[in-house]
Amino acid sequence: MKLDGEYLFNGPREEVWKLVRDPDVLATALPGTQSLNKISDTEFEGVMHLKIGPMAGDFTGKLVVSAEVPPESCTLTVDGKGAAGFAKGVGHVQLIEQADGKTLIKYTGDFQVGGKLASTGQRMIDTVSKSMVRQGLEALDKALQARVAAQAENRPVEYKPPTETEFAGAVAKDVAGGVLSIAEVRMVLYIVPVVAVLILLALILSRCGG
Amino acid sequence: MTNQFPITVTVNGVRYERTVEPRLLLVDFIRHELSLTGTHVGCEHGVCGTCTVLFDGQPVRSCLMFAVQANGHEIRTVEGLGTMDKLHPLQEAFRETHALQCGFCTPGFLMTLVPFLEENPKLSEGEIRQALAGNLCRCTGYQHIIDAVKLASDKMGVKP
Amino acid sequence: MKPAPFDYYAPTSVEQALDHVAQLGYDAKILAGGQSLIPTMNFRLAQPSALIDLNNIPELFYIRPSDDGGLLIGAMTRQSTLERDPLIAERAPLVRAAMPYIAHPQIRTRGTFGGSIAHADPSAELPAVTVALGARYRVRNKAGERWIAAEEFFVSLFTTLLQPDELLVEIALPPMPPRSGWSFQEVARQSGAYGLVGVAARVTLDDTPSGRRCRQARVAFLSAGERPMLAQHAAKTLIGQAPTAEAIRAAAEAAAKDDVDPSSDIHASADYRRHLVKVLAARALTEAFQRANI
Amino acid sequence: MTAQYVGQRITRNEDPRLLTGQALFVDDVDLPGMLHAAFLRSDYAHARIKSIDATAARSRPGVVAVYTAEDMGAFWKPGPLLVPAPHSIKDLVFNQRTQIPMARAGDKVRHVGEPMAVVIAESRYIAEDALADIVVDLEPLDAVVDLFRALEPDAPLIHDELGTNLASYVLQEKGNYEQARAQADVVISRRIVIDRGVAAALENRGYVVQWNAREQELTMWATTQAPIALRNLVSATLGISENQMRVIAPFVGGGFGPKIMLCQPEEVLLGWATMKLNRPIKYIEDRRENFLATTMERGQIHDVEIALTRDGQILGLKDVFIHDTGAYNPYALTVPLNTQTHTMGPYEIPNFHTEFKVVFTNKMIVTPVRGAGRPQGVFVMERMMDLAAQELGMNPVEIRRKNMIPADAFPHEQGIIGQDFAQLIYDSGDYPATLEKARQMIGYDQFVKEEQPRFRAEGKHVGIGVACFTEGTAVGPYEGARVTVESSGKVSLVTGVGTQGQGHFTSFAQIVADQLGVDVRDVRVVTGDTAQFHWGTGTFASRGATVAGNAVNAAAASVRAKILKHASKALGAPEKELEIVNGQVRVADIPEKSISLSELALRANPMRGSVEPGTEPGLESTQYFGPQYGATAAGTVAMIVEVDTDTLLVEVKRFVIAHDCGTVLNPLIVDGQVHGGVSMGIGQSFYEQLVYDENGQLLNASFADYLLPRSTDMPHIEIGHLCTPSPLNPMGSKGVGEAGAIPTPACFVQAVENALADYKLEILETPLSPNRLFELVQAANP
Repeated sequence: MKLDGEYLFNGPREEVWKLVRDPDVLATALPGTQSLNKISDTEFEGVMHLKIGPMAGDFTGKLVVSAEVPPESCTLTVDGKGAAGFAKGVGHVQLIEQADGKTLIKYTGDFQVGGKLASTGQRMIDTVSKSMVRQGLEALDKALQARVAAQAENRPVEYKPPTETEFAGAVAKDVAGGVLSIAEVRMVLYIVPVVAVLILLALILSRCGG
Repeated sequence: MTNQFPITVTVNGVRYERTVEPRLLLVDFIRHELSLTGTHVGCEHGVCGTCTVLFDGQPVRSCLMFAVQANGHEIRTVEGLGTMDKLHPLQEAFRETHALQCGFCTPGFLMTLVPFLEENPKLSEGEIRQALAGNLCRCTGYQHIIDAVKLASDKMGVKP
Repeated sequence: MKPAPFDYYAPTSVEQALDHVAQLGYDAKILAGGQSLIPTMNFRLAQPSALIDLNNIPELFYIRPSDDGGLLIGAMTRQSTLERDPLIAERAPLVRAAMPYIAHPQIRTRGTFGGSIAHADPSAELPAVTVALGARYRVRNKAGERWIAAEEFFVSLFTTLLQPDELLVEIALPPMPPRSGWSFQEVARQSGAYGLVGVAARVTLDDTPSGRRCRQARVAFLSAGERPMLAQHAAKTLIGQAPTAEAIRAAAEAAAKDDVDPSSDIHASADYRRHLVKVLAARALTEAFQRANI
Repeated sequence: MTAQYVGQRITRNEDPRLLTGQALFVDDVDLPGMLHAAFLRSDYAHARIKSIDATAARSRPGVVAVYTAEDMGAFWKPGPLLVPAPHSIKDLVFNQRTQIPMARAGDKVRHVGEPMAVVIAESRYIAEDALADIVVDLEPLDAVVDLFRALEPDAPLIHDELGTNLASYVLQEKGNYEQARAQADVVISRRIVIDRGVAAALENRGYVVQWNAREQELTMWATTQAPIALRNLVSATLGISENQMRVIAPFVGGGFGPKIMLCQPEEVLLGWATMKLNRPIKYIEDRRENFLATTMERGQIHDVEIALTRDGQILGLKDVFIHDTGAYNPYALTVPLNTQTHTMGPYEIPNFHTEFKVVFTNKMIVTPVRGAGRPQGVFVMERMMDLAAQELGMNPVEIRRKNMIPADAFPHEQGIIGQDFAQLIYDSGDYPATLEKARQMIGYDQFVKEEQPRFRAEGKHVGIGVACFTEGTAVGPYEGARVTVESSGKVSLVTGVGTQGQGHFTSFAQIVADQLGVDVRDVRVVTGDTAQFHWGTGTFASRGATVAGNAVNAAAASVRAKILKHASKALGAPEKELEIVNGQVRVADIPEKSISLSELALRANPMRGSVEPGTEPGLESTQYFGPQYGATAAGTVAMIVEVDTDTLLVEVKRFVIAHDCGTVLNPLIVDGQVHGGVSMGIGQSFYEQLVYDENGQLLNASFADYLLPRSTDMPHIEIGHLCTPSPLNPMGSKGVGEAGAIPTPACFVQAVENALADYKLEILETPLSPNRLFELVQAANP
């Protein structure tokens, strides 16, 4: 399964990069994360409980960051296994500085899904991926702005990992053009392109054809 | 908590009291707890109609309900229609028109059709095909089943 | 294909149900009709630790006329009841029209109005129908209740604004304004199969001396995005226009171009779905305007 | 003998049991202390197993045992070859690789759904819980899915030691195609693709096994089409003697081919496990497993070329195709050979070059499914006929009629080796008659001249198609039957074939009832129990009614002879003056002079003292029948379809089939067989297609995504019966079971093309779908 696209962030590339490579961000970025161990600067392993609609399940995921060219690009290899099946994927993220202090992110991914997910989840996989990446990237943009704002006032940004519902809900309201809610402020730090890809995988991993 | 629930279910007019685990599917309860094996299992995801039974008089997929949900309700299965020596008019019609081959899906068709025929005495072929659309048959191509429904509606006549 | 173990709760009142929901939170699932949830559990793609079964709560089963001439419908009202109910046929013909497209009779015997809404499957009929009708949902938690408009309720695939401590208890359908028409159209590969694309439309004409023009057009698509897609661009092109074939074609094209975001799966490519959106939008608007004109 | 029953529309003896839910299916078997099995199956299409750790699963409460390949020790062995390769074909290549019970550590899984472990527990629910406890460490490998990719030098190897993914190669030639081509006015070549589907019997596979330690006997209730063969092969695998094992195929919920597959992992493992645990075990496959782990069919790509004269005479045909056998090939060449031998169909083709390669892929094993290779051959041939008709501006009916084997040319040698490994010979038939009948039934000329133009004028896209086919049926080797008149006067009939809805309980009873002058309801038929009949092959290739039916006929005839012999003595009248009516043997002219069958049955079982030397007791006979070669049935289908060019949905408005299966035993049952075949054909035209991704994952393993035709998808089928009796068996019958499935996709595609004539489509594949039609229309009309 292919996944390509780009998105324009309202913030400087260095800030975006920090987000991408901030392990704390990663550690709290995955909804339902039960454990996330940093094996090395570029390797993470975790157990997650993932849920969308009626579908839910635990799975172990592994993320490897490679071919880093700070602050321009990196390659992400993701590998997840669960009772519902497995998913493997490679995603390439590229950050391109724009004239107006904005940053264009280009991402390309290639994923394979197996087990029950593949054999009964067809009807939704494409929708899920699109939806998650869109939500992830839109949230990231806000995360970025909030981070910039927080630094300006040099205060730490508080957050606690929100629930899937809060996450989705917040994004939705944002899409509907609403003002930032508590849930969104909590979210502020917590979506990055890596995460968009991981959540995408995670959710695919917990998908089915209900 | 002990994950067992006492239930009372009336099947084909007989009252059964059993204790079940909540996850026990209604069709497994009917087949294996009550030994009424005329109701068959075809897909366990609610698409084939083989496990259709009447729940409070209406057709349901018994693979998409839990036995515990049947507590206090009335169920009718194929065993509640005619007997081998005295077939229900619909069963007779199935036999006379050769509306069954392997016969595995047949009880599901019968239970779908019984309330349908009772509600709709006179039917067009289109209506019949629609009424059967929730039951899969791999042997007959449905043609003789449709003949059977027409014949049965004559046999059963107009409802009082 | 047997479900994993779970704890089972069968509240007999909404109050009790809300207590369970509040206690059990995330890992519990609400069991309404169960016609989507139970197959998922049989495949073991869903393994909720607990089920809260709403089937024993009489106060959730009803269809009532509302004072404004619309309808109030209890969340547990069966689809088979909607299909047969004279009030529905009279006051919400669009709901009635969509019923035969929902799976098969045996499924509609159990499937519920509220369950279909809360499940938020973008290929389901009732979410799109309620969006087209401008329905509102009454949602309760222990603290109280709130109303959510159908068009804001659906977030994405299987995701709604319902919070984990909340329960959808009622659907309110507004009355059909005078000179309104409706239509439901769906293309599925076979009877009862998931709609490749479907559309629910409700249009209202005004009565100006210059002849009847479109005052309002609410067109919602299923299987055309990650949620029921309300066609705003299509509506814009119609408002104030006479419902000519011309105007309808323009609206259908606008819908296909700007109002949907279809996905590809093994049954239909995004392109094919977009094409169907155009075809069905035109068919639905044509029929709806005809009905409005009578 | 009077034909009171044979040929009549007799309602079925088995129906009351089936209609009242009293018929026993395998899942209805319930034994004291019965355990339940669930299989851990591979999520990967291709992977090397490093280790399997079942410790946690074994310790789960309610789990009795968990077995992996390692536990099987010496019992672990690949399955037997079920059909030999036809070595009568010269230069044939055949690399045998049969399925294994479970992959051992270090070995590989080769398709999604291949078993890796089995859990045996107190309930199926617990067994499935325990599957999640098993930890498998494996190394995923690249999968081979594409048929051409399989043969590329750098393709991953499915059976490493083989050094290639080529399973077989076969070339057969009749005449000299190249010469024919040189003389042709028109040569047309195309690539044609036929995709995979499943049989989807509504009853999934299932087994109940019980080892009786005291008797040292193994009983297996199985959803099988071939109980005797299953008994023979599994007992051999388990190292017990055949008479220690009893296979019972009770009522079976549809077969359609895959239930002929034998020595499947589940069968061997369950038999082995019940002997080990000394407790009965039930395993019922679920629907998802049925998609992943029950054999399936179709899946060929043909590069075909036809050479004709300007006036539409076929000079030659060249067909080079590649056939997908999946991960293993226990059925050898049965399917592609059938394709090869049905490509020429009813046509006279002087020069025929047919060549195929069979490839291993990382998909489920391919074995026959209703049609068994025939639909592929017919689809290819009929497509080429249509293209030729277009090219030459001929009417599709005309070009077919012109090339048909005439009715006076039988028996007709086809010049290639057939599915029973001997020269393929068409025994009898009248092909032009079936074409003519179908043409008249559908009103072909009138439709084309009057109706179609009218529809076009209304902007409707309505099209017509006609397709002809032959069906090789009733192949050997043999079947047997035992007929006994009991002292009650009732008759018992036992045969070795299994039955899955074909009405054998009735059609066989009709034969016996006519021979013995008894009521058809008084003939009790037993099939599918190896304890009751020892010899036989199975129900497949549309052979049951003909091969077993003729054995039944022979046994009944020999019992009739015994009856007359005893009666003549008892009544003091010559045999030729006797007749059997309503269970009484009487002298034709003096009806009151009679004796009942029950009385004769008693006398035929002599008491002490009254035994004459050489007396064979009982009014009983066991006879066998094996045809010299298979009888060839034939027919023509025609259909009218309407295509909605906005939605690309297709409605079949009319469907007719003119069919010739020789002598018909029971028209009611034959009609049912035809209807069922057609519905599978409609499915494989527009609904049923297995979709694999490039990693060998099956993407539609449920009835929600794999669509079987429903009542609303099926047309009313009009059947025209023709009858040219087969000279190959005394009853003159031929098979009919697969007829409807064979020509239907070819006819459907032709009709759709015809409906969309103004779009200039050329459809070279099946199955279609609305989405695929949309793509084709877009491509043809950018």
